[in-house]
Amino acid sequence: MSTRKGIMRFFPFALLTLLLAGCGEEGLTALDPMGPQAQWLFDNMMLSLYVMALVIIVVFTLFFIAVIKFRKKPGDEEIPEQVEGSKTLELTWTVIPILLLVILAVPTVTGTFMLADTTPSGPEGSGDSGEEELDEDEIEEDGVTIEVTGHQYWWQFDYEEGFTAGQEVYIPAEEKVEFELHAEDVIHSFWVPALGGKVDNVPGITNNLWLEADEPGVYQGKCAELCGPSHALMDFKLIALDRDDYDAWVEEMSQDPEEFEPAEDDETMANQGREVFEQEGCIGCHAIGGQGSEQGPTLTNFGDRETLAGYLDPTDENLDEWIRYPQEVKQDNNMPGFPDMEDEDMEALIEYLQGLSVQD
Amino acid sequence: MADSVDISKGLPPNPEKATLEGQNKFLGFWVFLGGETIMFATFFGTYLGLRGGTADGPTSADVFSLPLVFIMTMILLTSSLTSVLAMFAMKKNNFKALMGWMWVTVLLGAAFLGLEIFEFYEYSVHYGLGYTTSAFASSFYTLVGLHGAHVLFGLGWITTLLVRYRKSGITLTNAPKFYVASLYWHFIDVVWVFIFTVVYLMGVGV
Amino acid sequence: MADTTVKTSEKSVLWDWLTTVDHKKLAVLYLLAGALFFVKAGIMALFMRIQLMFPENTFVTGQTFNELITMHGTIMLFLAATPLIFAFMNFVVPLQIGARDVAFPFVNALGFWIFFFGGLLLSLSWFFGGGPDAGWTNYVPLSSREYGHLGIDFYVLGLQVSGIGTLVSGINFIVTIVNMRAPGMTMMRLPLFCWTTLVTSILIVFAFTPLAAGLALIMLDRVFGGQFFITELGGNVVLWQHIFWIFGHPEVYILVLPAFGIISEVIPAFSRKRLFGYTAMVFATLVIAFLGFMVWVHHMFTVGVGPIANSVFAIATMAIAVPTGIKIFNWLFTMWGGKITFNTAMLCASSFVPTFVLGGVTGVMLAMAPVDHLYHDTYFVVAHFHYIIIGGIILGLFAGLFYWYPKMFGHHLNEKLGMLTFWLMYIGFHMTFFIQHILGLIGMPRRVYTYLEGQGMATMNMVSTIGTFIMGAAVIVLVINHVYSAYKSEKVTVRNPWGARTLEWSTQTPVPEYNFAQTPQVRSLDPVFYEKVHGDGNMKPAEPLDDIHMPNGSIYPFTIALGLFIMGFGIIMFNMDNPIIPPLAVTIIGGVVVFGSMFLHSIKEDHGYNIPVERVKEELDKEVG
Amino acid sequence: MGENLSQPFTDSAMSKDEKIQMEQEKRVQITAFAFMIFITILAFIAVASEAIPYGFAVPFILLLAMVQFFLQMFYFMHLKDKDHGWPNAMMVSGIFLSAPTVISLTILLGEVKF
Ligand code: HEA
Ligand code: HEA
Ligand code: HEC
Ligand code: CUA
Ligand SMILES: [Cu+2]
Repeated sequence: MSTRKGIMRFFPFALLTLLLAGCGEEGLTALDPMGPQAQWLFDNMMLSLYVMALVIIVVFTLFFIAVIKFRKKPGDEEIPEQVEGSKTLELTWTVIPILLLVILAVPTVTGTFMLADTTPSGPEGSGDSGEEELDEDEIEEDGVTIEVTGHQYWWQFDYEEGFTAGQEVYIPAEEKVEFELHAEDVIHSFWVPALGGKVDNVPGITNNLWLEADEPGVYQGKCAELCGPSHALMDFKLIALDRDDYDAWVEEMSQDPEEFEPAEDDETMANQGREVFEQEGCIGCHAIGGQGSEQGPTLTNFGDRETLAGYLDPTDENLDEWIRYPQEVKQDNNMPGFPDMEDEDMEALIEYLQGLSVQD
Repeated sequence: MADSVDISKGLPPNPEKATLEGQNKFLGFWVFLGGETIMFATFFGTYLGLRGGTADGPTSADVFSLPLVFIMTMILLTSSLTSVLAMFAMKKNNFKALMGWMWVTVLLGAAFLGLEIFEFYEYSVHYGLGYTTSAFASSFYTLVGLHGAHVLFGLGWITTLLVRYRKSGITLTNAPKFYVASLYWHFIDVVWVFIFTVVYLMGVGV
Repeated sequence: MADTTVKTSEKSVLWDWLTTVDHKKLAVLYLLAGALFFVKAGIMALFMRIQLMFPENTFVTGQTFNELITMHGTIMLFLAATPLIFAFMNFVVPLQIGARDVAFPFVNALGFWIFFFGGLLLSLSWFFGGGPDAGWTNYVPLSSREYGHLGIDFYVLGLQVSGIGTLVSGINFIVTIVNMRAPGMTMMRLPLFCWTTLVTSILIVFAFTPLAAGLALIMLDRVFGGQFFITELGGNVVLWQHIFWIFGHPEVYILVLPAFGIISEVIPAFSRKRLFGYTAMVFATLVIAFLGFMVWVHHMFTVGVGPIANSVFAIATMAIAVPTGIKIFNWLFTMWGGKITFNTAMLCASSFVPTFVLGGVTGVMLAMAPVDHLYHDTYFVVAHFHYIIIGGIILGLFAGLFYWYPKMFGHHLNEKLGMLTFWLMYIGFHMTFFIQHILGLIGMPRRVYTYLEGQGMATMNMVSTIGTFIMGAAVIVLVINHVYSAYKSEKVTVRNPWGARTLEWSTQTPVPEYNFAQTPQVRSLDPVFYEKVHGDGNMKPAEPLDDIHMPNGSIYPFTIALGLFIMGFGIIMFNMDNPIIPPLAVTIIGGVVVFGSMFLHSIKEDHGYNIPVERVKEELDKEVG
Repeated sequence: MGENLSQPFTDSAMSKDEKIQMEQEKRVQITAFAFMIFITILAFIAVASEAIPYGFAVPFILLLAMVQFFLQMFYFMHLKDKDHGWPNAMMVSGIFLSAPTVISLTILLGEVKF
């Protein structure tokens, strides 16, 4: 009995999962939620789907009976009874939908406020270890808040520790992390499908969003608001680390600028690359270790990037192509091309950029 | 079907609605005014939403001058009354009075418009509140200017009627036209009531 | 004063169509213009789908793709669906209420030409550096003077102009339905299509005016340096979104309510039953219209207006499911117990019901504000509205087309080809759009010109594109059908070929220019049916046979619209790099044409002409013979 | 029938009662006008005088504006008269829909979250 019930409960679920098996990529699809918010959204989507399935079944049943049963027989010219209406029936199909909607309205309201409360949780472990009770302030201090700024086709992430990251945002896993959303030029929308909903980055106003990843991993993010010709390519990565790894990463990223310069050894390619970087004016737009302008994404940890320009494999060839002809790779982006760069310089530059890493 | 009203005894008491054509004009115009309310509401909302956005430029309290606005208000309110009187004259088949009151309305309207232009000139030249100075400036000039454009259009409209029908007497064809024009004029006045309240009176205090 | 002689002088055909104020001819013009724009926007959709067929396809660039989606959405909604609906409203409404014409025939013509020239202005953008590219929603700052290019100006002024046309037509319909009804046609005897026309027109009056205001703001921003949307100078970009959706949400009901109306005519006609729950249907229409104005923030759940606002608007949105549900079940129960004939019109009308529900329920899913953070701006939304628009509006329009075609053109459309169109459309449409729900959920945002390999989206996009080709085939078959039927179909001479129930079927086919030789006396809902059962099968006249008074044609609607077009173009020229002619001059010329035409029209008192009773009699006799 | 549309009339078809009624109506209109002028002055005084705090003056003048609005609509524009059902319906809808428009444009711009 109970097993049958269980199967019945899971049947539509299983069917759907079966249907969607193979659909979508892990770390991207919202149908395979990887965090509490995504899970909540998924569950409530399923709830509404059940309600809708009910509505659809009723309507389709009535419809098919009607069109099959009440066809005109050939030669039958009799006029059917002219029914005006029916109070009972009409009341029925007014009241039942209202009840169904109430079922949906409750999570709608609670969920709205749940999403709006973006206070970061801080590491959960800290509650049990040693000190009995942490007061509110302290939790907040521990919690991570990251400022996200959308630019025409790239993402900037500013950490409270004072450093900046580009294109890839690192967060501690199993913690509610707060994002403060801004936009530099036009409206963008910050979305990590596997972890939760999207919220718009709107110029002139600040929005907040929280996300939490159940496990460390790489999650794909997308820009969800039309922002120009390369809107489709404005992807990013959200990388969740264990709290310890995260702290280490933060440490590395907050080092002094000098730490990011190649060793004082004139012979290395990287050192040559660094020179090219400064001479060609890259530094006028790109900062490394906080040094340089922020017109373009910071390249502090470029060597760790999963992607180049948000969506390409960060291979040497792609990087070469990108630096020479960025407009061909990503229409309308704001980086000028360097088509005439000497091959030698390019090689050094690439060597240097690929070596920019804060992870061992 | 068109003339359901008996016209043998003279001008019917409601000449503007004596023909189907008149009734259609009458209703059509009210429908149009219904739409205008929302359009003005949109501009009012825009102004209210942006009036704080002065961006280091002059604020409303810096520039608005109540005495001027008071005079403008009185002029426009009075012109509303004169157009009411014109309609009374029309119903009584008193063509001269109709023309006279309508001309007074036009004059008052022109005086109002003159003052408004003077006001805009003052603000932009003496206070440095240009159209592009700030979001507040843009939304202010747009809202009040749109109202001014309505006044201007009304003036042109009524003047055309007055000239076109200067000798015709009151007929079943032009009565609805005069009536509708006077409705329009009242509506302009109503909008101004909200402008002087929401824009000027609420603007000087902040 | 009035010109009482009959106009017998043969005017050239072209001049006749340019100056016509006859609602039936204007209906044909609307139909033609709407069909052309539909095919144009459909071909754009085809291009979009071809681009999305493979991952990282390079059929078009990102820029071109954005222009395609923007023009596709804009044209479909403003220049295809709206005029197609207006075509039926124009043709059917005066006939259904027993009137000789609309309340303002001149304004009716004006509405058409302004709409048409507005559409032309928008389409011109292709010749001046590309179409608008900020989506049909035209969000600032992407469309403001800093980030948007010249195409946006064409969008703004094209819509501004065509919007004026739509607005005046809306006013006209309201007055027509309120004032021009035949004796005995009370409001509660009004056919449902007229009710939905009335309510739609009211929505137009209240929705197109804020749009006009909003477009004016963008124009002032782009051409005259207004700071409404420049955040550094105190502007706010959310403002535009509010204004747009205050218009935009009612707009979708503007489109769907007349479709509801068509369905409410076709289903009773072919079920041979009166509409189930007429009164409830009327009130449901009113409630939908009213609620339609209270829900616009559901397009902005992720913009950040706050949790209370989101909750309130979410609940209001859900509430719309109730009156819509009432309609759905009333249609089902109209069929229930009837004697249904399945021809193309009925096939489209009946399958409208379940298909629309599929789109409606995803709408309610979207209305759950927190969960909408997941769906928003993904293909899930695209699937939602195409389900409603194609499964609803397009099917409704097809039903109306096949239903009223004999009355409009005097011959039937071919049924076999019609069925083929329907099935191709139906299959293609489900193939194209069902799968898009899933695409959205696995992380495909909308308005993306491409997607990457290895994200599991390739197959589904391919299926979707194949579906589009099938839909394209359906449209081609429909076009062939028109041509084929024009030559091969038998003439319809009977008044009521379907055995339908409303007044438009009580007059001659083809309809004479004065519609009714005698204004009918209406005694009930579904008057034609009523007279068949309770009377002698003919409508009782409300007046003796007499001379008929008709309005004269006029060229001024055309010239006023042309003037507006020139004016709009002049304003756009302000933003052009090297205009050959000074923009101000062009704008002023346009203004002179507009106001000059208006002036000329207003000083000429035109009381129309009379059709002598002999000719009316002659035409009546001809029908019998 | 078209002939008499452009014909002026020599006299009015108004009955005596109607004439008296109209004179009454005229008096009412003029009274309404006087009252409008009065409340307009009141509104200006409320704002101009230092004695009344801004926070109180604003709702007060908004109220006066509403009063004046209805006076204009009902008296000058005759909405109170019969056979104005449809105009009334249109205006009421217009005002009713204007309210959320103005309110949302004023406060729901994202700077403060509600
Ligand atoms: C004609 C067009 C049309 C129609 C009729 C509708 C009808 C509805 N729409 Fe849709 N919508 C669009 C066209 C339309 N929509 C478009 C074009 C967009 C995208 C705009 C853009 O961003 O470009 C959009 C977007 C859109 C959104 C925003 C999504 C987003 O961007 O995040 C939402 C959210 O709430 C929504 C909701 C609804 C709802 C609740 C209805 C309801 O009216 C549906 C009601 C119907 C039913 C529910 C079915 C019948 C009812 C029953 C059988 C009774 C029982 C049912 C229940 C109890 C559930 N729509
Ligand atoms: C009335 C409204 C309407 C209609 C009918 C359609 C019809 C179609 N739409 Fe449209 N669509 C919108 C309104 C509409 N759409 C809107 C508002 C948007 C949002 C825009 C935005 O984001 O800003 C949108 C967006 C939109 C997208 C999303 C784009 C994106 O976000 O990236 C897609 C993608 O698949 C799409 C596809 C289609 C398809 C395949 C059809 C098909 O049904 C089309 C079928 C027609 C044809 C295939 C043409 C057939 C003709 C021929 C083959 C030529 C024959 C010619 C002769 C014989 C002379 N539409
Ligand atoms: C005018 C400013 C500017 C200059 C100069 C510039 N860049 Fe960029 N760069 C950008 C911008 C903006 C982007 C982001 C483009 C995008 O993705 O939309 C970018 C992106 C990049 C990226 C990809 C970053 C990532 O994380 O994916 C690399 C690598 C890069 N630039 C290297 C260089 C090099 C090397 C030079 C000099 C030879 C250079 N840039 C010069 C503005 C500039
Ligand atoms: Cu940024 Cu789309
Ligand atoms: Cu909507």
